[in-house]
Amino acid sequence: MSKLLTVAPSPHNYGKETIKTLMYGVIIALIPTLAVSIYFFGIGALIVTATAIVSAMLFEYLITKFLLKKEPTLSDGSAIITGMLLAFNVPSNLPVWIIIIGALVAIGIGKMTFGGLGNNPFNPALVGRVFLLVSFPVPMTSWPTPITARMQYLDAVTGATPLGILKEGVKNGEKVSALMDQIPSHMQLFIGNMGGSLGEVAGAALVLGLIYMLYKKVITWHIPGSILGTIVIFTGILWLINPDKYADPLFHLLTGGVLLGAIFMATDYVSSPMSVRGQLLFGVGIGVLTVVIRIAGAYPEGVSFAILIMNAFVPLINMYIKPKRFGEVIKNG
Amino acid sequence: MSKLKIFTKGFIKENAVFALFLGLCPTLGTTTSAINGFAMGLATTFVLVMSNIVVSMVKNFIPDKVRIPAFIVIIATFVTIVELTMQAFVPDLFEVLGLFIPLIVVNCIILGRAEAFASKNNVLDSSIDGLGMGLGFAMALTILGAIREMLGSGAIFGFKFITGDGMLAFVLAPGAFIVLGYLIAITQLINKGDKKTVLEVLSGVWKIARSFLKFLNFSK
Amino acid sequence: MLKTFAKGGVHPPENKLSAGQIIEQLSIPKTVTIPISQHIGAPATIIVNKNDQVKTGQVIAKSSGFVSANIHSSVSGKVTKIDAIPDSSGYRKQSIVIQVEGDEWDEKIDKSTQVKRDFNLSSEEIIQKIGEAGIVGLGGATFPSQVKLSVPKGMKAELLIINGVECEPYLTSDHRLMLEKGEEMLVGTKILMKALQVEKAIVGIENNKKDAIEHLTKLAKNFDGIAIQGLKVKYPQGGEKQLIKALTKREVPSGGLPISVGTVVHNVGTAYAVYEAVQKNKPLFERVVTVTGKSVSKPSNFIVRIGTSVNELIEAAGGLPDDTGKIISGGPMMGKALSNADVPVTKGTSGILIIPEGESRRGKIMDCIRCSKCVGVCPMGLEPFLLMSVTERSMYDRTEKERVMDCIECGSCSYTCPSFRPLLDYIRLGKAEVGKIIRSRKA
Amino acid sequence: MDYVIIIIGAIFVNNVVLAKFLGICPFIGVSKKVETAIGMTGAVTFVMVIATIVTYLIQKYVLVKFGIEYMQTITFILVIASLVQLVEIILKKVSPALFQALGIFLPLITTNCAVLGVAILAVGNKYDLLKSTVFAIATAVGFGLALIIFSGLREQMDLANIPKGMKGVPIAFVVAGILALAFMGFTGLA
Amino acid sequence: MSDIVIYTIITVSAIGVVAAIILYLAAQKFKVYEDPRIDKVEEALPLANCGGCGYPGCRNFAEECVKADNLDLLFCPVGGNELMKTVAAILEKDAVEKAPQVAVIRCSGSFEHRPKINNYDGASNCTINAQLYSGDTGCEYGCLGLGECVDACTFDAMYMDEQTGLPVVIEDKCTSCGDCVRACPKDIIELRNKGKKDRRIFVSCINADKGGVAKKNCAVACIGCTKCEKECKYDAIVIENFLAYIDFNKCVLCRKCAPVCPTNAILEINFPPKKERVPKVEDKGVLAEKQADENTNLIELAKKNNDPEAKG
Amino acid sequence: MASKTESTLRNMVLALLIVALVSATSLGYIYELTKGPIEQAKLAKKLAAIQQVVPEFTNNPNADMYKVPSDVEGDTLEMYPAYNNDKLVGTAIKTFSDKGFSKRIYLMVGLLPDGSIKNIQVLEHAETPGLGDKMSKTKSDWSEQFNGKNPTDFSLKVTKDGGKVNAITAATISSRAYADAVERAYKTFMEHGKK
Amino acid sequence: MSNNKTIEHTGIVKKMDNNSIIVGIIKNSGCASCQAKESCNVSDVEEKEIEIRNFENDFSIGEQVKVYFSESLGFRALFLGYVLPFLIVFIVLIVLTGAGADEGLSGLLALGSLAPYYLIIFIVKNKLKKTFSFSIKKLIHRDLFESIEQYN
Ligand SMILES: Cc1cc2nc3c(=O)[nH]c(=O)nc-3n(C[C@H](O)[C@H](O)[C@H](O)COP(=O)(O)O)c2cc1C
Ligand SMILES: Cc1cc2nc3c(=O)[nH]c(=O)nc-3n(C[C@H](O)[C@H](O)[C@H](O)COP(=O)(O)O)c2cc1C
Ligand SMILES: Cc1cc2nc3c(=O)[nH]c(=O)nc-3n(C[C@H](O)[C@H](O)[C@H](O)COP(=O)(O)O)c2cc1C
Ligand SMILES: Cc1cc2nc3c(=O)[nH]c(=O)nc-3n(C[C@H](O)[C@H](O)[C@H](O)CO)c2cc1C
Ligand code: SF4
Ligand code: SF4
Ligand code: SF4
Ligand code: SF4
Ligand code: FES
Repeated sequence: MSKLLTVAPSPHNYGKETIKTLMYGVIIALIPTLAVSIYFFGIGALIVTATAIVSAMLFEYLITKFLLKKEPTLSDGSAIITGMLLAFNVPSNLPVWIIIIGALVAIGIGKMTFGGLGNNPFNPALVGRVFLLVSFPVPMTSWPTPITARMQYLDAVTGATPLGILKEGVKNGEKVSALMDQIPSHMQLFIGNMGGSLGEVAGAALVLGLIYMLYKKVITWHIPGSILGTIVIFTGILWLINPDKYADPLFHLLTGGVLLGAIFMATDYVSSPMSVRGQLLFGVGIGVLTVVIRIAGAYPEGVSFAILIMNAFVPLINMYIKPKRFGEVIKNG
Repeated sequence: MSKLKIFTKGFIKENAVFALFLGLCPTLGTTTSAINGFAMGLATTFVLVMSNIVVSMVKNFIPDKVRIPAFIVIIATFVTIVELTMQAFVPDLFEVLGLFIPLIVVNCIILGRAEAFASKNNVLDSSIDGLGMGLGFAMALTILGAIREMLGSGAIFGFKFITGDGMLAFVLAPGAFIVLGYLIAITQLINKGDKKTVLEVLSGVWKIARSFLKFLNFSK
Repeated sequence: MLKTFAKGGVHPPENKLSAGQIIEQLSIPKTVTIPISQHIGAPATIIVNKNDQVKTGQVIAKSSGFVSANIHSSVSGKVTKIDAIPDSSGYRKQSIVIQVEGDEWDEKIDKSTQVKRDFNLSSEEIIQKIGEAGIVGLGGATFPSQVKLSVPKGMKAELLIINGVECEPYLTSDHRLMLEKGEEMLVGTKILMKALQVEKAIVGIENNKKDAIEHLTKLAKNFDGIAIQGLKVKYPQGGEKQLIKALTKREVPSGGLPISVGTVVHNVGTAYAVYEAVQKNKPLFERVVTVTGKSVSKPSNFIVRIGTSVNELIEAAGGLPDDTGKIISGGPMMGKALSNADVPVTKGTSGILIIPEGESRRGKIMDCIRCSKCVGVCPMGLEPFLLMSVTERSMYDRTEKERVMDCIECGSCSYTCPSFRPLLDYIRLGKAEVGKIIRSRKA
Repeated sequence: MDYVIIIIGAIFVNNVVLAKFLGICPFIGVSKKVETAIGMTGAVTFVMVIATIVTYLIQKYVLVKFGIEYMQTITFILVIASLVQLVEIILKKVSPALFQALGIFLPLITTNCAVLGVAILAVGNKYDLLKSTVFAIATAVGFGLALIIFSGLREQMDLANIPKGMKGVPIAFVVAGILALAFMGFTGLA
Repeated sequence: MSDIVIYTIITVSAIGVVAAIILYLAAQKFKVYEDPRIDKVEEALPLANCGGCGYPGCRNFAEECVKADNLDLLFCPVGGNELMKTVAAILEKDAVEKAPQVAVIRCSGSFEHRPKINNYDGASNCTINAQLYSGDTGCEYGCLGLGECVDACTFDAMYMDEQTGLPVVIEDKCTSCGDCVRACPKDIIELRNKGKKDRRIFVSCINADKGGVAKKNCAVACIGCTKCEKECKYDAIVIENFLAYIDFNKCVLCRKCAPVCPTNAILEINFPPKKERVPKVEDKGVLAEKQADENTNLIELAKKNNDPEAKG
Repeated sequence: MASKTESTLRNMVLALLIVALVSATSLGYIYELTKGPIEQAKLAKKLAAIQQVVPEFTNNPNADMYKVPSDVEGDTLEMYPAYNNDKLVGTAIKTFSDKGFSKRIYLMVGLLPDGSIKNIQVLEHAETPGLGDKMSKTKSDWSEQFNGKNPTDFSLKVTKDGGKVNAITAATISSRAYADAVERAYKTFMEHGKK
Repeated sequence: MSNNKTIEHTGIVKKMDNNSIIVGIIKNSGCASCQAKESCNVSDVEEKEIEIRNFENDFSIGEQVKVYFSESLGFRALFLGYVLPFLIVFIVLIVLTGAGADEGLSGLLALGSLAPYYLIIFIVKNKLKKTFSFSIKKLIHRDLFESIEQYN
């Protein structure tokens, strides 16, 4: 025999899914959202997304090469997702240098400090996003108005987000029904015609992405399902109790980053629990925290924080909520 | 151990903050700016030196078994002196450092150092040790403060070098933890004597920065 | 209505290339090499000497303990060598080499092909006959069958399960056996039922073998108490715990045996071997082996004498393809890769699979991305990623606590991992180390 | 309502560890295992409550009465240091078995910044006795919450491929930083 | 004296004394008497906490040293004899002298001498490989080359030589802690006396196959020809299972055996070269030192090997 | 260490007593020494703030301080009248607001006798650095917009709420609180404070 | 959710008699070899002795063993040692202040309520002794290495 046989422990059969196929699956699922946000926010969306992706990839490459001295891991696509999601979580008029700082924090602190893909306990894009939010509150909370601001970048016309209007209004004692007049209709919200981070507005496109990822088995329904379910139930109860003070559940679903967070950010494998029951609990936690922060906190929107906080609970969830073991029920019996 | 060695070991090898991980509360709590960190460091140094001196002076008269309470009293006395003096002469600073001044007492370092060093050595060694440890502590706090101030408000020792704000996160709690984390990583590398790795890391950072700048130029 | 087990499992491409190939008798080779340890348990004790003349079916090594099995000569001829010869693992194992001279069978064996349905033996007699015939589980574990049939005191078997699942991709030997020797197999099942003193038996067959299900359903009408049950295609349904779960909804408790839920599982091949042993006095010296692979020119199913070199099987199936990367004894999920093809077929060899170069290497191993896919597919509800990483760090206490010993080594986790982590490799290491710890604790 | 604000404030918004920087040493030092962290939380709660009550009484009935508030530091530290020891002595006397069980379960805690800090803060906030106690409890719970989350994270990171230089304490601080960042989401709750 | 001062004195004294009594009681109750010598011994120890001494950490070893009646059974391989002498001096006990040891690799089957007969494609871990099968060469006994020993060494005293595929011990760094010995599933590594002037002779092979088989699979295998056994005047060499073993306690380093070995399986380390001899298998220990000095890259390589990340 | 004191109970109590006595005595005296300076420092700070916000005066406003109950129950405002040669030139009012982002903020508001604002100083606040803390003069000149305005025509509400105060960007809450404190000072002064 | 979680410590057998073994626990956590151990007042640096009453194997003095203690028992100890007394103090405090008692008095009484509590503990001392029992196992090779790792 001229060629040598290969010997390895079983199994000798490998599935077709690889990190790459999964990551590119997510990227494909994100494309409709990108398209919609470019439609609404124009060049701003384009510049911000491109900057975020390029700088995230660049930092990942440089850090793996010069600091970790590992083989570059760029091709797996995870840095692209981090860049894209970071961009989707900021307003479309954010100056380039702030985005670069965000990407550096996301990749440098949020991901590579822990050893790169698979080792970070927190969602890198959110680490970057929240860091920016805390560090640069002014630019991070001025939201370009959709369509109007299409051809503008730094000088974009800004307005408030629906959640911002709601929070401010309720604080001043106005009724929700009155405030709703200042806010586009639910249908408009679903399409994405509202102020907000460039990727979070496009509800319809996000749902499309969800369907794609579920179909491709990139993710399962448990995390998004439990988050959205919890938010609907929680806000629904509040709404039934006092519709003057609390907005309806659909409003809460469609505004802010709930859909983006539930579909793309909470589902990040690395920072979410392993067992199905754990994932459900994780989702419930995110849902509850989101609503609590929205209703009672200083920030009008709480999804990012909720996900990060629940990321911190993931090890505990993994430790105490194990998958149901085969043969466990009749132990000793 | 030579006097010099006693003095210098507190700076890197046995730096209270970076190597021993002690006295972390004031380290994080008071370093919103270089000057605050420095002041806190000095206050601590004062208490450290004075209490070391006194402790090593009286150690022979204190029965072993009441050593700890006696030391606590001595240290707390000096802390109170610092408190009163600061209130009288630098009230603004006192307000900023606030709660952390009384906490000097607990600062694990002092108790620890008093136990570990002063009770065993002569007065001179003890005071040198206290000075070394204290200044090492002050150095750590100043460095941390300077970095946080630089990143957080674009200033150093109060001199602003950028217009506008810096990255607020560094002034707030998260930045304190993160910066300290990286500083400890660097000290650990140095302490392991792995000079090459340190150089590698630094040159790695430099290379990253350079490539990045190059990239920016290129993209322009 | 298709049943299946509840949790986990994967569905690799089935590739049952040789499903339509009738079982052929492979010609008797010139020499055979018969290892004395072809089963789980103590190796058998050699009872022949060099230069002895032996007949086909003659005992050449005797069971050496409770968990052990007789070994019979698979050919007639002269013992030329008794020595340690490398087996498929490369390690040397005691084996008996026999030079073939003719094919003279032991007198007691009934060589007729007539199906003999009636038997009139007591449970003990059956078990003894099975023991003498050296029958071991042919489903892969090669556990001496008479041990499984001797139900421990205080326990009672209620149900016999015949495992016709053949969930491994590529393999078709059980499938063909059910089609071609269905009646004999069912008689064997009846014998096993008698041995276990149970009234009921279920033959579980995956739905990708519809012809076998139909065929056996028809035949089973003539056999009281035997039911045929179709199952949804899902690997590792053939694992006995999964099969029991699928058929009875009972879960074998962690650390327990099937008998603790009142069942005993036997492979269809075993049932057939039992038929031959009891009705025809024919010990286990040949078995059905599938030779297959995408680039194999003639995927086939052969009846092969134990001890035949794998090389000869491959030749008979059209020779070794040029692009061979791996030769596997068994299926792609649980089989063993051979370091060379000059090793004998043993009682446990259910198939020879040839994998082309292009498919024989794993992908580049990356860090675990915690995608939890391995957790999702593990039929035992374990967390393979965790088992691997604690084993990697030699935290065996933790490995034990995470119930590494429950792993059935099905390989679903390694199969599914997008990071190509060698999960099962490490889990096996963990099992071995934890096993040692448990043993030393008992000692 | 006051109590709710005190509780939420001390647990989430102004978490002792993540926002107030108190008790960092045990936070970094005793957070390697979740079980220990849980135990630590129980013990800290007890110590903090007892210490707060005692220091409150001393502040009100001794220091203020005699006009020597400036002696706060020295008296508090002495009281707290001896109190913790006293509890241990009593425990050892009344039930050696219980003492042993606790000993193997937990490292002994003596004073740390958090205990003294809470005592001083409670006085500084001009709370009455009950509020001080509630404040102490909430602070301890906040401490425990941070500690338990953190120990979970650290246990998980023991199984990750953290780069060499960052292993151990450095990565712990980075995690604490991100945790603090996440906790900023609670800003404004109370 | 003003009131304030008086109040101060009274309160502080009162609280102070009460506290002192409590703390005193506490100290009395809790303080297990710790022999100050424990600290002293500990200070002298390398504090590597490697466990080579058989105790979980250096401190425990120190305690044990203080407790034990004599130091016969206690030995810190890292610090070696010198350290044990220091410890003995601190404790005023006698130290037993132990010959310094070093780890040696008893396999010379480099890629060149021992061809591969298949490719291993499993996890990069020697034990896993050994569990699966005998390895990717014909020799059932030889080194698998996956570096588990290198990973096990806490002193960075080993690296994998990429040219030969065998681990190399860096003599100066090796502390004879034995971690590698325990790690190797094939029992290839042995701790041997360092020998006078660090010179030593050993059979770098553990192949117990018959000569022909062994030779077929590896050019430098010991074939059990008994030539060395006959050559040795000191009965230091025994042959069992076609394999020679040199007892380092009996060997006097006369070097007679090495030249007679037909397969060059006997390695001589740190001897001055004999001129008349044909060049042998490169002496690994020496090679290691040479390379360690000249070419730090190798050390880096070893480090990389040590790094779980780098290996994936 | 030959002469180490032994650990007998008598020695111990004695040693501690001595340590405690020495420490207490010295602290007592140091306290006495620093007491004066501490109070002076506090006073100086207050006076400095007053000086900043009212026109030049000749009296001692601290001594002339009087308290006026505010609209918040139980809380009073301190009024420091500034007289220049017995003529009231302005009043510094220590006022507060609870509407801030975190904790109560204290301002020293200087009102001229007609109620128009002379100048304002922040005494105490705990607003977020970089956001709310821009209200203090050292951080930005945002607060200049109040100087010289008379609340009768300068509505002390942020523009968002229909007033005239331009809020600090992204810190409307702090701005509101600031305005609220100023308004409290103004109202109290107009209703009860004039003297 | 594994319900058989245990806390383990490595120790050395110090004393033995017919029905009990005293094991010295090698320092908690990593303290023994920590460079800051002397300066540290957080974790104890003292040796603990533990009495074990149920055991099967033979042990000899000086032998390294592993002491096991079930986690749930640990939590029970925690409850009795710290949580319950804290609750008592807190409840007494609430009741007394609620009843309008003077702060000083209620504070003192709340603290004082610990006295009867400890008295009760003292009375049920022997019962506790039975509850909080440790089990002991021989230290096997691998465990040894694992405990070393804990220190690194
Ligand atoms: C993952 C896994 C898959 C298996 N697949 C099959 C199979 O497809 N067919 C089969 O007969 N036995 C299979 N087995 C073996 C069975 O578990 C069981 O050992 C066998 O059916 C018992 O019968 P025997 O003793 O007659 O071999 C499998 C085992 C495992 C662990
Ligand atoms: C130590 C041992 C004892 C066993 N004892 C019995 C037994 O008493 N009864 C039984 O039915 N099977 C017994 N088995 C067989 C197993 O249940 C199982 O059928 C065998 O390991 C093959 O199953 P598999 O192919 O699914 O792995 C035993 C197995 C082992 C390893
Ligand atoms: C961490 C954090 C700190 C903040 N600090 C302040 C502050 O000090 N003052 C303030 O007015 N708003 C502060 N805010 C912002 C408010 O929550 C609120 O968003 C803002 O005041 C209203 O927005 P606007 O001023 O842009 O209308 C803070 C927000 C966060 C998240
Ligand atoms: C379903 C899915 C969701 C992801 N979501 C995120 C995300 O929210 N943020 C991010 O930085 N990376 C995300 N990634 C990419 C990658 O997992 C992430 O960068 C890792 O956390 C890096 O270790 C996602 C990947 C997948 C497959
Ligand atoms: S852990 Fe074991 S049982 Fe689970 S999937 Fe992996 S190999 Fe199969
Ligand atoms: S399938 Fe692989 S990558 Fe995913 S969790 Fe399991 S081991 Fe990790
Ligand atoms: S080479 Fe082996 S014996 Fe030497 S230090 Fe390394 S592990 Fe220890
Ligand atoms: S010597 Fe042993 S452990 Fe080291 S690489 Fe070779 S086989 Fe592996
Ligand atoms: S300095 Fe605060 S706990 Fe140590």
